[in-house]
Amino acid sequence: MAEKYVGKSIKRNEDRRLLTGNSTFIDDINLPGMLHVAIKRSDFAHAKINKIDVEKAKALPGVVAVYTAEDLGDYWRPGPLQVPPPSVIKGAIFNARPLECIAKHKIRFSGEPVAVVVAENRYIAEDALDLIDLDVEILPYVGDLEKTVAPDAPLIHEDLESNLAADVVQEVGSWEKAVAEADVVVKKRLLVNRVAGAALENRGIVVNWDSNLSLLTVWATTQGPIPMRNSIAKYLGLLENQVRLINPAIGGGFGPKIMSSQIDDVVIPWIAMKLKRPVKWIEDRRENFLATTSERDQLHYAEIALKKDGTILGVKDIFYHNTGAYNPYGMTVPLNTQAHTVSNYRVPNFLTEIKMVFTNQMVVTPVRGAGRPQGVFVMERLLDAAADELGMDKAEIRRINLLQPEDFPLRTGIIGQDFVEGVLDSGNYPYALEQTYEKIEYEKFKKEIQPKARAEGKYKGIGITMFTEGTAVGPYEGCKVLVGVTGKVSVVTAYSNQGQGHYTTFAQIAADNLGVKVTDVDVVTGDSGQWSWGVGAFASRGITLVGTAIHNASLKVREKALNLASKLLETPVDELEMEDGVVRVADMPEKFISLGDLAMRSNPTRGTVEPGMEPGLEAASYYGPPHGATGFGCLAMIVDVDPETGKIKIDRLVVTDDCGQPVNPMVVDGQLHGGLQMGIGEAFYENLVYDDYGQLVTASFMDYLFPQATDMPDKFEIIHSQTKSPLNPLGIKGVGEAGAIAPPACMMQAFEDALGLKDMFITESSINPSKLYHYVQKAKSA
Amino acid sequence: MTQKVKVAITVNGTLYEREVEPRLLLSDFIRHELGLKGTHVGCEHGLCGACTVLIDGHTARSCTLFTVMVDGSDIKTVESLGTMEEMHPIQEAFSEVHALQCGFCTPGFLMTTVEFLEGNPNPTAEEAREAIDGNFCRCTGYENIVEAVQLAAKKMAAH
Amino acid sequence: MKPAPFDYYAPTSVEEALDKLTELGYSGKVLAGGQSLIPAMNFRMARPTALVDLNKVKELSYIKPTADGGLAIGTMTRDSVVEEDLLVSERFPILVKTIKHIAHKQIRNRGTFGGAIAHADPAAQLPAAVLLLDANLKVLSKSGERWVKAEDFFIGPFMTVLEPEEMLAEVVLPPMAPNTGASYQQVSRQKGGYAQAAVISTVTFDGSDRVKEARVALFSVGESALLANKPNQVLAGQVPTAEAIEEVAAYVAKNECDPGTDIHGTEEYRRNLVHVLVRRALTEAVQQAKK
Amino acid sequence: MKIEGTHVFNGPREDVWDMFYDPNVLASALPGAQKMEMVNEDEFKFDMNVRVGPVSGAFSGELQLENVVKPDSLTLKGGGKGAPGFLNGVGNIKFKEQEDGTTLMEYEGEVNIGGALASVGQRMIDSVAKSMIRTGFETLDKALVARLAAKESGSEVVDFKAPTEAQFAKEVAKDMVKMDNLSAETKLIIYIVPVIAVIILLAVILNSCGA
Repeated sequence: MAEKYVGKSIKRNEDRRLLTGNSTFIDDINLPGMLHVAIKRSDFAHAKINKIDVEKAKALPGVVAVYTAEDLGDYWRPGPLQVPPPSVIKGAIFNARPLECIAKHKIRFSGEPVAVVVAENRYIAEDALDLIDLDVEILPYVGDLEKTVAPDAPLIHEDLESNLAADVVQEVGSWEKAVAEADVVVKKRLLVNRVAGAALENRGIVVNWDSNLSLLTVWATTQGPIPMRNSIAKYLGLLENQVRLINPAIGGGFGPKIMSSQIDDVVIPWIAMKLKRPVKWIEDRRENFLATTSERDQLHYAEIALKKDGTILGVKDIFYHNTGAYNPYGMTVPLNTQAHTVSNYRVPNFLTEIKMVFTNQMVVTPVRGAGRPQGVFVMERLLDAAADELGMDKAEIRRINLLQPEDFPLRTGIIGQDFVEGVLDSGNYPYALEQTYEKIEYEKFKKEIQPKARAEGKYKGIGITMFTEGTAVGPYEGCKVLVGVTGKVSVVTAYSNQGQGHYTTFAQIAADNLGVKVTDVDVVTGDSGQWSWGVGAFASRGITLVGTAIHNASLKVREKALNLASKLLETPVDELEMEDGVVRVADMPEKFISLGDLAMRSNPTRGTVEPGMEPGLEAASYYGPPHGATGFGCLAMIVDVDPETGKIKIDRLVVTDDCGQPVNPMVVDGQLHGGLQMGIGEAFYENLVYDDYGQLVTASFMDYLFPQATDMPDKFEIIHSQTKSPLNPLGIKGVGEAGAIAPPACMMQAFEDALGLKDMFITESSINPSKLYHYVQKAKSA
Repeated sequence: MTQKVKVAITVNGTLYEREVEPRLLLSDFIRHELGLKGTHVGCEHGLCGACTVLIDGHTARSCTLFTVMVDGSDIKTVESLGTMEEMHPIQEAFSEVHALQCGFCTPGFLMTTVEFLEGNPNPTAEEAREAIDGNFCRCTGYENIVEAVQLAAKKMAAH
Repeated sequence: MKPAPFDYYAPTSVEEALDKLTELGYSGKVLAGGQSLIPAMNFRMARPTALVDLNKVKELSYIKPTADGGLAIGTMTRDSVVEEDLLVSERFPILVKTIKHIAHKQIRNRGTFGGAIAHADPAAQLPAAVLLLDANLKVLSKSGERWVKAEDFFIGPFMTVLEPEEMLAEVVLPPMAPNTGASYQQVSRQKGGYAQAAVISTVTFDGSDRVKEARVALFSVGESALLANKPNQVLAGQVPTAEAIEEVAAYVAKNECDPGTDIHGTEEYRRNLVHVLVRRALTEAVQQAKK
Repeated sequence: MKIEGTHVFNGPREDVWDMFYDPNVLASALPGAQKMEMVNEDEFKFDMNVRVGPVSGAFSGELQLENVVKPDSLTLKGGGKGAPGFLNGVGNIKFKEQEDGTTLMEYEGEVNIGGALASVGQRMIDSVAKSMIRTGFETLDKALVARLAAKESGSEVVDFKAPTEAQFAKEVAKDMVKMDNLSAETKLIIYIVPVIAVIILLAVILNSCGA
């Protein structure tokens, strides 16, 4: 029996081309006669446009064209609304205001596009930006999450009565009842900061219009190639097959690259058709900070009701969610927050309300974590506050409230981002807690290490937090698997890859079912010319949805190959085995036929294909789960704090994660590493900050602090727990966002533990040495 | 009339003589004038390190240099290391321990590692971590890159 | 993020360079390592009309011992060359330590010693280092040379006494006195990042257990790098007790720096840092000197 | 950003107020001003070419003057726009006579800075603003001393230099002398500008450099 690949750590198929500079990223695409675009962006956060004077810019040698919203004529229109509102939730209010690709009448955030310059090269295009004169009437800026919905607040969308973008209430049980029965109710006002996806590669698009073939070829860094292809086709009045959308190699996504209603996606294809020349736009880093979407930014009024013994009776969480100037991505993020708030614990009564508000800031759409970290931050902080109140140990209060293995599957009663009621499919939360607790030597730390360190004047603290990660939501993904005449296997999907290792993990699944070497499986992602059905890379769903589709499709191909071989070898199927690239008769090694020959024979040039037989060793398959598969874990950290300077060091980090059956454990670890890095970044380094006038003051890596190697712990100590998902044949769950969820909650708990000040409680998900210093001063003076 | 300046620059062993605008960034010269796309651009203000190349044997950010400033220099980019068929030991090491994911930042890390290992052929994990501190990676959390740098050192010693 | 156009000149000699600078006057600007200027130009914040590139003026790049045991460093000497120079590490170990805190290697390989001083960034290491080491700066113009003491050179953020037709040509470091210990203390949010506060200090003993001179340079906490006076006033001629050092540190934090509040830290926090770092710096320098 | 502060001028209020009418004073404190023209009695346009350290930029702007109560107080509204960004500000200035014969100047203003100036230039704003305001007042003090001395001796006002960019000061002085036809308010504004707006403008431009 040949070795199986699924479950094994193997080197990635894609590494060689990436390591040798042979991958083609968006800016590596150069076409003859290609023009270059630069975008004029508003410096103002909120303003009425009087006039945009582009004449000087047009006159600059090398400038081919300059366009404003006026020049787009009827082509200018808001939208598309990428994600619809959750109609299934009773009483939900949602005021849809999709993105305006380019500002026409008014400007709603600083960085919003107002004009597009097309020139012979990027340098000239940027010279022309300086020559565009934007005449506006400045309007008052609205940025505060609470004040923006005050009755007297200036309106961002004048046709609405207020800046309320959405309001969704969900309740399980009765919060009132919980309070009535409670011994204690703890209340906290908790702030979650705003972070950028900050992929190392910025966004970009290259478009070529072939008027002879009536074929528009689009290379784009999108995480959702098919929806973007469809929206471009609709906008330009083309058929789907007249638009070929190709993902080049993509230098990281992390969420924001899912957006496909921004100026580049909508206007640049139009320009390429209008000018009949290839057009390229490459976003620069400042633009990426100013105008590519980002996430988090919530304000929570949270309460938890408990019995004296620490048993949770209920949780209430009313929160403001900043959606920025528009809400093109529906309610994905705040619904994820609602779905993840209590999900590790037995909480009989849970009341949660989203108040989504418009502000004069860049639009909010998912960034790795996508609402989950907010919910987990709120719940874990509430538990810490409750533990302090009740004089309980932080691990203990979690232990006694965790869901137990027999509770699964569990209907949560909360509608999630996929518009279905959440079901926790499987899990073993106590295992995750205890494994982590043991590995980090929680008790030893508390009893020996911490006191000893303190005696030496060192301030060390421990934090331990739980998290769940709802993954692998619908609607569906699909693929096509083909055994080629060379015997090599082709797997084609429209899923988008940004470094997750799909060229290897997808290949591992196909290779196992078809008995070929993993290096003989070629994976194509994100090319609508080769496979044109799919949704996109979000919600940690790739390996589960596409992987399952590949599993099913490759089994169909296997069956076809065996049936054909059975005829050709005149042997019943159950006496055949398929491995090493051939189908052979069991215990008759010399009697075999190679997959390549079978593929050739599967498309006969004469004779007839019998009824019931399909030509070709090819099959397509789709997979759509009824609901998501929920991963989970426990994160613990030991930190060292210098109370004089607020400087910190992470001495140890232990995480137990359960993503069901790992396809490639090495890749799973890689996903956890990256997620943890972003979570640590959010907690102590990264922060998008707007000033009192709506100016983003962190639009460079000078002020937006990207986590560096020396900011990370020496080792991410990972424990794998495996609770297979009952939802799919391989038992897989996603893991892409797991690492990014718990670090803020875990680190704040650890800082407090290190400093050991009775009245110190950190109420924000992101702090820095200065803030830490002030928390200490405040607690000391209290 | 835009000023053009004659430059003669050796890149990966080949001498290129070109006339360039004084403001042309070295990163754009390498990528778009010479078509060596392995050098990537991530921030254009000298912080992320994706555009790191070797100039006369020393690492530098090619996005914060004008091409004219390195006239007469000898430049090495990622293309000067291994090929698809035969990778450089550093590249092998990065693949073996999964030190890259999207791979966009990777060429910068590789060039930084080349210079570092020349000065320190047998680094500790701590030294390796400090050496790569000036290169940003969003995917890996750096742990595997630190390991790769140490593994590369062993491989090169064995060569 | 592409720079605006500019006129470019690449002189190969100091004489040529000075001619150009004189001719260009205020429209001219010296291009040294470019590691601060070019990012500013890529953001189109800096738009010099003309650049005089000194990278081809080889005669400006050198490290020479001076007869008295000090050093003369040419303005175009790369930071990493100074960092790795044996003579520098032998005569001014504190300078090596200081340079290691400048950004990262890739930047130090291009950044120049004189460039950083002439740029006069209040958050930069080298202006503070030349203040601490009481350096003499050689300033050239067509009309000849003049020497400026480091403490007279910086007049504000990014502002020096250099006139447009002048260039900083050489930095001369007088020898370190015997029985001198030194310390570098910095708190920045990340390694290689801008300091929230930083202190470089030297303490020289008179051969006995008494301090001859205590020098403390601060940066990132005022309009420019600055020298604190109190440490020497209090410690000179005294046995440097922990109490005395603590008193000095508190005084400097309160009266001899002027940090501001920004998104990374408040004034109160950064004054506290000065207090802590001055204490740590003097304490370490004293211990070192005693060795 | 908000700015506020006080400064004590070592002289009587009328002299302080009058001082602002002197183009030489202006010249020394408004480096880079290229032209300042009156649109109407209380509205003015200015062009200036700011260059400090490695950073430079051309700015054009407008200023409005409101409720001038000579020699007591006035309000300034103004804004500048240039390729690196924009600036809008409001400033209130009060002059108070003190018993010891000195004059207390109270100023408070709010300035909204936008564009690249704000988005990538945060790092330096504080130290530069402080430095600019400090040097601005140092200049003023020198000016006042010179003027009072001259008044005493009935001699010519001695020309003095700003602490930095002296060359500029001279050049601007020439332009300014040509502005005698301007109203007193114009000159008043022209001077107050550096103290409130231009100082901040410089500050912000300045703080943008370096990486």
